[in-house]
Amino acid sequence: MTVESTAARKPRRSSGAGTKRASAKKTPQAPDEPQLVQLLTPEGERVTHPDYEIDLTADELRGLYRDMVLTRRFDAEATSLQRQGELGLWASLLGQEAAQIGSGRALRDDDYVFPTYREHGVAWCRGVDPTNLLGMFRGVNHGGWDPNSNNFHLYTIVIGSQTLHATGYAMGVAKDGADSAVIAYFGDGASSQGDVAESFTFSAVYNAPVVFFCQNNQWAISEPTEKQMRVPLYQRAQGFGFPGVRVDGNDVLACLAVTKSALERARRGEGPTLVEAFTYRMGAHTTTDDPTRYRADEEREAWKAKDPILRVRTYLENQGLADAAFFEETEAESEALGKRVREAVRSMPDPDTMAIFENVYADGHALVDEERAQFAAYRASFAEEGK
Amino acid sequence: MTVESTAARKPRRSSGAGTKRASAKKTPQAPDEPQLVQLLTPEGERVTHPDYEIDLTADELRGLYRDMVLTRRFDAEATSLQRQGELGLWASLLGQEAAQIGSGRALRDDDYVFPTYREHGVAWCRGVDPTNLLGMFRGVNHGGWDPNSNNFHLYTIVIGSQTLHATGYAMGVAKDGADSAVIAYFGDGASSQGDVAESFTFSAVYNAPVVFFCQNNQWAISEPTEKQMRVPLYQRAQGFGFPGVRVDGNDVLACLAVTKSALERARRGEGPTLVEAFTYRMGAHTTTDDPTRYRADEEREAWKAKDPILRVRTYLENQGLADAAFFEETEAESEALGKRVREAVRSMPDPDTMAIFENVYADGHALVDEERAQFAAYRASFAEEGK
Amino acid sequence: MAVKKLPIAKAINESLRKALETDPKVLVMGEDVGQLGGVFRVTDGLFKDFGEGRVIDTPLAESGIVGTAIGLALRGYRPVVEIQFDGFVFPAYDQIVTQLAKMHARSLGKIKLPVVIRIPYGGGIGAVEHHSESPEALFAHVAGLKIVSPSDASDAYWMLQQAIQGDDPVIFFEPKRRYWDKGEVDFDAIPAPLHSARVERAGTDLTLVAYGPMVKVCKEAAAAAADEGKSVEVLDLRSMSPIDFDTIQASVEKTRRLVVVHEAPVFYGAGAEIAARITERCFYHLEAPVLRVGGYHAPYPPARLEEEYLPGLDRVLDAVDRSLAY
Amino acid sequence: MAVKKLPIAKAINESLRKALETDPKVLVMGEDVGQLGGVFRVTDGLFKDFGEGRVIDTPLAESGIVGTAIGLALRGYRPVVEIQFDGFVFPAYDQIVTQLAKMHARSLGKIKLPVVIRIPYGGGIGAVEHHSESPEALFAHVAGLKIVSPSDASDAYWMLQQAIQGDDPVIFFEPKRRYWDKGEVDFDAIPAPLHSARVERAGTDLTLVAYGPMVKVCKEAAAAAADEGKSVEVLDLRSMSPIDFDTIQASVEKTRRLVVVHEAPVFYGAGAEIAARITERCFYHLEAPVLRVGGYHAPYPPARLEEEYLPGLDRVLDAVDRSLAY
Ligand SMILES: Cc1ncc(C[n+]2csc(CCOP(=O)(O)OP(=O)(O)O)c2C)c(N)n1
Ligand SMILES: Cc1ncc(C[n+]2csc(CCOP(=O)(O)OP(=O)(O)O)c2C)c(N)n1
Ligand SMILES: [Mg+2]
Ligand SMILES: [Mg+2]
Repeated sequence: MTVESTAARKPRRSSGAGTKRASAKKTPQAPDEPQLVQLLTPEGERVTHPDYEIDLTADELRGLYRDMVLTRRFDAEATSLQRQGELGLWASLLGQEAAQIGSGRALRDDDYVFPTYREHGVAWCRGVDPTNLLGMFRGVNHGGWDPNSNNFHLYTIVIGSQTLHATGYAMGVAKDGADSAVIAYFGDGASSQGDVAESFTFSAVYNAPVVFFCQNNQWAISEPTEKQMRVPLYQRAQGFGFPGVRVDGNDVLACLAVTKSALERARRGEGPTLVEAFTYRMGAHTTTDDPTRYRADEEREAWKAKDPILRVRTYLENQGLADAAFFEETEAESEALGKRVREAVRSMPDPDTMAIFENVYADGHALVDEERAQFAAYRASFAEEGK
Repeated sequence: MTVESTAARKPRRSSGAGTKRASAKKTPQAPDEPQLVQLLTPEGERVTHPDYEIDLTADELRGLYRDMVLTRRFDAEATSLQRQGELGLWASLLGQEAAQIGSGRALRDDDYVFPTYREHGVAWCRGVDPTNLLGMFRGVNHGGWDPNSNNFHLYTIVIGSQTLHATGYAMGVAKDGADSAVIAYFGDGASSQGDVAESFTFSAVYNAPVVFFCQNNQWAISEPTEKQMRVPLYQRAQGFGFPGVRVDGNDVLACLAVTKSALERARRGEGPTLVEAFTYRMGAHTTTDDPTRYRADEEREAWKAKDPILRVRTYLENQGLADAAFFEETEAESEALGKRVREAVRSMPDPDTMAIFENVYADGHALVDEERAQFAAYRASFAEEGK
Repeated sequence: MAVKKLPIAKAINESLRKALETDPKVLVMGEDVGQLGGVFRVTDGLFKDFGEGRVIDTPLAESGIVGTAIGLALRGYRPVVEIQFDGFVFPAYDQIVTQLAKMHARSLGKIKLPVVIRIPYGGGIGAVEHHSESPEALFAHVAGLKIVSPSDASDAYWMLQQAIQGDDPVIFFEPKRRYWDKGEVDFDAIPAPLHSARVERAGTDLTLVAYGPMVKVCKEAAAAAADEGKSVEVLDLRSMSPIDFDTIQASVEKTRRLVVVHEAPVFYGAGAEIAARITERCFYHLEAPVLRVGGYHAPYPPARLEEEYLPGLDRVLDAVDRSLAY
Repeated sequence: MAVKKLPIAKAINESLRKALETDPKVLVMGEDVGQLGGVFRVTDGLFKDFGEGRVIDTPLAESGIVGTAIGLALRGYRPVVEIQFDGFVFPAYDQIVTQLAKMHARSLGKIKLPVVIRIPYGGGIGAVEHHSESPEALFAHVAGLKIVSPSDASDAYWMLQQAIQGDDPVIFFEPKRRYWDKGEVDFDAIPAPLHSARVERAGTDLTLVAYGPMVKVCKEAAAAAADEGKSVEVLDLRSMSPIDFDTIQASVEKTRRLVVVHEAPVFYGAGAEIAARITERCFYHLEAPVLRVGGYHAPYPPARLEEEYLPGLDRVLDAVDRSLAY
């Protein structure tokens, strides 16, 4: 079963909008209609695609595998740290490793990333220390890293907003005459937000070098994609004047190839591309969510068979590109990562109380100064009483 | 020259987005790509279109002509009343008569209209007394008619907002099991607003019986359509899962036929349609605008040759469907309308001052009551002083 | 039915159920309000019992939610909209302040828009950014809207009934950290007018005014003050627009001292309006300036700092002491 | 250059020109700001002289304008955004209050967003709906933003220079009905701090505080009062966030009476914040409650009623008399 055939959760309109319903193998494609791009099947079989080819060394392939394994391990650790009360909340990326590592590894250092709140795998690719991601979920800050150190913007919680920031940033890149590109992540639910449509308009009009990377994980909390759209999302792009492509989001090779191609298009000054990575949120929306209230186990099981990591492992093994030692090493490395993260979180200090008043303004504000002083005096009065 | 060929103000991308650049006669059309629908050429020649046919009696044809002439006359009167200081502002529809009368006459009484601030011709079709439209431009009210008397909502000034109201209303129509339809007017500039995209999403997801009627008059104040979009607007619809069609907005027959077809589609429960009426704003944006600052006279002249009224007159004359008496009568009628409007405006009373405090709430609000009383007392104190 | 003890969230659920049962024009709409029953389970069971025609899971777009609710109201429906969290109402701000608030006036009274917008608001639940804000002043400044917030289960039930029955748009702020606090709801009661304040505890030395989540804190503060021999009167404001100034005035004429408490930032907050107007009304009665306790002029801090940021018992008592010291 | 007499609109134009000349990172963006030079011609000539790379006509989408300005600022640019009219800022409200205002704090100071949002505001020009509003309180309540409004040409020039040079987001409210009022601009001056209030006219009996378009009305009122032997001090607030309470306090300690005047609705307006805080600071000095003169709790009325709606000379003098009568 292809990824696409599962996608058709309900019958779509058969009008000129041109949706396709079943396996690409069965339905002849209209010439201008993008296929679901796949380069590695769920069974670990390497297939080709006329528009998206990629030639990776064994090292690179193992690298992608390692990235995904470590990201999953980190994510699992965070989920368990939340259960232990060390984090207030966690938004798991389970199931979306290929979409994130594939797109993340397509980036150059000088490219810039605008994530949502779930791009832990992309953060990993950018070299953001995973423990830094945990600050906001623990409640010690609202964003614990310097965006400019790794060209990885802070997580954005208000849905869709970051797509406009990415577009503006990309407009600036073009103004500077740089050949960097920008990537904006968002979800299937986010596609309904006016801001996302406005970012499509601005990026099209200014021909901004930005890639819109939608992880369609089938759910926006409890709402399936039918509540957000009537036809597959990638098709939205062409109505704004730029190409859209749907890629198997559980196929790290395809995600890498498609994103790379879109980034290169941006660098060449040809403007934005929408990439829809067709994937699945294997876990709950966040640790406070209970998906049993709204979705069937069978759906999850069907997607389990398309696991993004397993297929790469099968491929590496079948092709003899990695030996047992490599898998053991990766396993050990991932255990070490888990341990490091656990320890780092447990020893993460609470912020200083006076931080409430810090960084509200860059150049200061009289009222903040006044309130800071009053608050300090108020706290000092308790300290005195306590004496 | 077709309408379409003029439209291509700058070279478009030739990618899969599928724009067409020149006359439909020259370029073979892809099967699923809507043509610019035209049924009456600028020269008054009746042509056919496979998807949109319409069979009108001589009476009906003369009626459309009369509607356009009277609407234009009313509009001219309003412009001159503004110059005389009787109105604070006027937004002229000059050049857009066919788009408005064609779409307006496609409606049934039980359909509901959500206009922008320029739909004077549609208001005319709905039976709204034209003098009622002038209240807000004179500054005596913000909307001088009862929307439910003619199923014609108040003018909406904040760009794009009304498309969501129309969508919600249409959702209600569907809930009621009625077979009415709803039409939302908006401009080319408005297409950039997030609200418009959200109305596309909501109407698609709920399959709401709404027609989105965009008058692409080429300009949003001083900004040409290239500042709002990269490919023709009608193409946007298919990315949201419903059809879009571009119609010659200066062809009243085509506008009527295309709108009727879209309304019927809505009634049949097939959901929304986007109609892009390709037309031109012959006048200034409003009476405060000075288009010489941003556009060339030649452009306006080229569009003058495509006048929506003239082509119908030519057709009526050539086909012998109307005699001199009819044209004289219409002329006289339009003079009478001008006179009536002039007199009505000049004798339009200023609102009572206390109206400031009226209708702020339906069920009242203590503060409004308090401020009303204080204000009344304050004014009374002057009256006393005056004694 | 008569009287039942319910958590606030359940009282709201019952009130929505009652409204859906009573009036076929009432709709419940928002993100995740259907199948899931809302992220706080406030709409739990309604989708099952009333179906997707009445309890509507919407696309993820707040402007679209409020804008289509306006359209539905124009068609004769009475939508009760849920905004998932306080910090997510702003994409809908334009539709709320320029359309929802003003359409009745714009139409010279021809159009009524009985839309209720429910917003779980305030902090104290250890959440990430945007999930703990108190934006009520940003709505109360706008004519055409009515702004209310219940503090207990009975008010949650009845005030929502009244809000839905009224013909004006109402922003209904729900104190999310009190969702699980239980209280008695008398389903046969005749409720007080929606926009009246209520004396929660009588006192003679000073008046505390609060609403929503801070009413509980103020009652605790009054109890603590009583132990020290100070008689503090506590008013539950209940409505931030309109404000029942008469009830506050009557109290202050008696106690001669007023402290206003809210979670929202003090600067340009509800406390400012109350202070200004009560000072005008009670100029010769006040023995001390009206003091305000509330949020600082800073974004709502990360969860580990919220206990220090939120006005708690000590900060309220500190203000009481400062006022009494005049 | 030295000193020139200019209308406010032209002073802003010169200030933008200067900023574009001085700093290559400064951008001007908004609807119709390019070719047309803005609907008020405030950006006249800039497109011609600096080109479309610096003076950017944007799509018709306010959230998009502010959202992309934030992105440009993240890339190191300093966008000066125009919102065409006060009533059209609300589609951008979410980007302003949740992103622009909070990103500096969210990033623990790593990110700076030097974005200036220019908004022609207020009434008095006989316009249709949404073109005459005064929404400043809706922004001043939000931490992370700075809110200012000049009342004359010199301030228009210099305050905009300062706003652009600062590293915080600033909402720059321009008194549109005063755009054509001329005043001297000294291009070599050393301007007062951006957030300081200024004594416009000294007096001893009562203090009038106003900003933007109402400063002129208050100065006229003070002159009229002087004819009746009342010595009224007029302060131009200039900044609504932060507010220079020290200067107001100093004045009120002298005059013992305060009236605050603005076009915006009184309810939850800037006057409330000033009244509350000054009453706290000057409790024993005030001989009368702080009085407020401003808009009513009603949508801005149609043009033919605006003269009655807007606070004018008579209403200001009425408040002066009421205050003095205490
Ligand atoms: C403006 C806004 N509205 C609502 C929310 C609450 N919320 C958080 S995540 C989410 C669903 C997002 O779905 P999607 O875009 O598909 O991303 P995913 O979580 O599946 O990665 C919602 C409704 C929010 N964060 N912002
Ligand atoms: C939200 C908003 N922003 C800006 C404006 C100011 N404005 C009024 S009309 C207009 C241009 C509208 O262009 P278009 O949608 O093409 O309609 P047209 O006027 O051409 O009929 C603008 C920018 C507004 N009314 N609302
Ligand atoms: Mg999703
Ligand atoms: Mg237009």
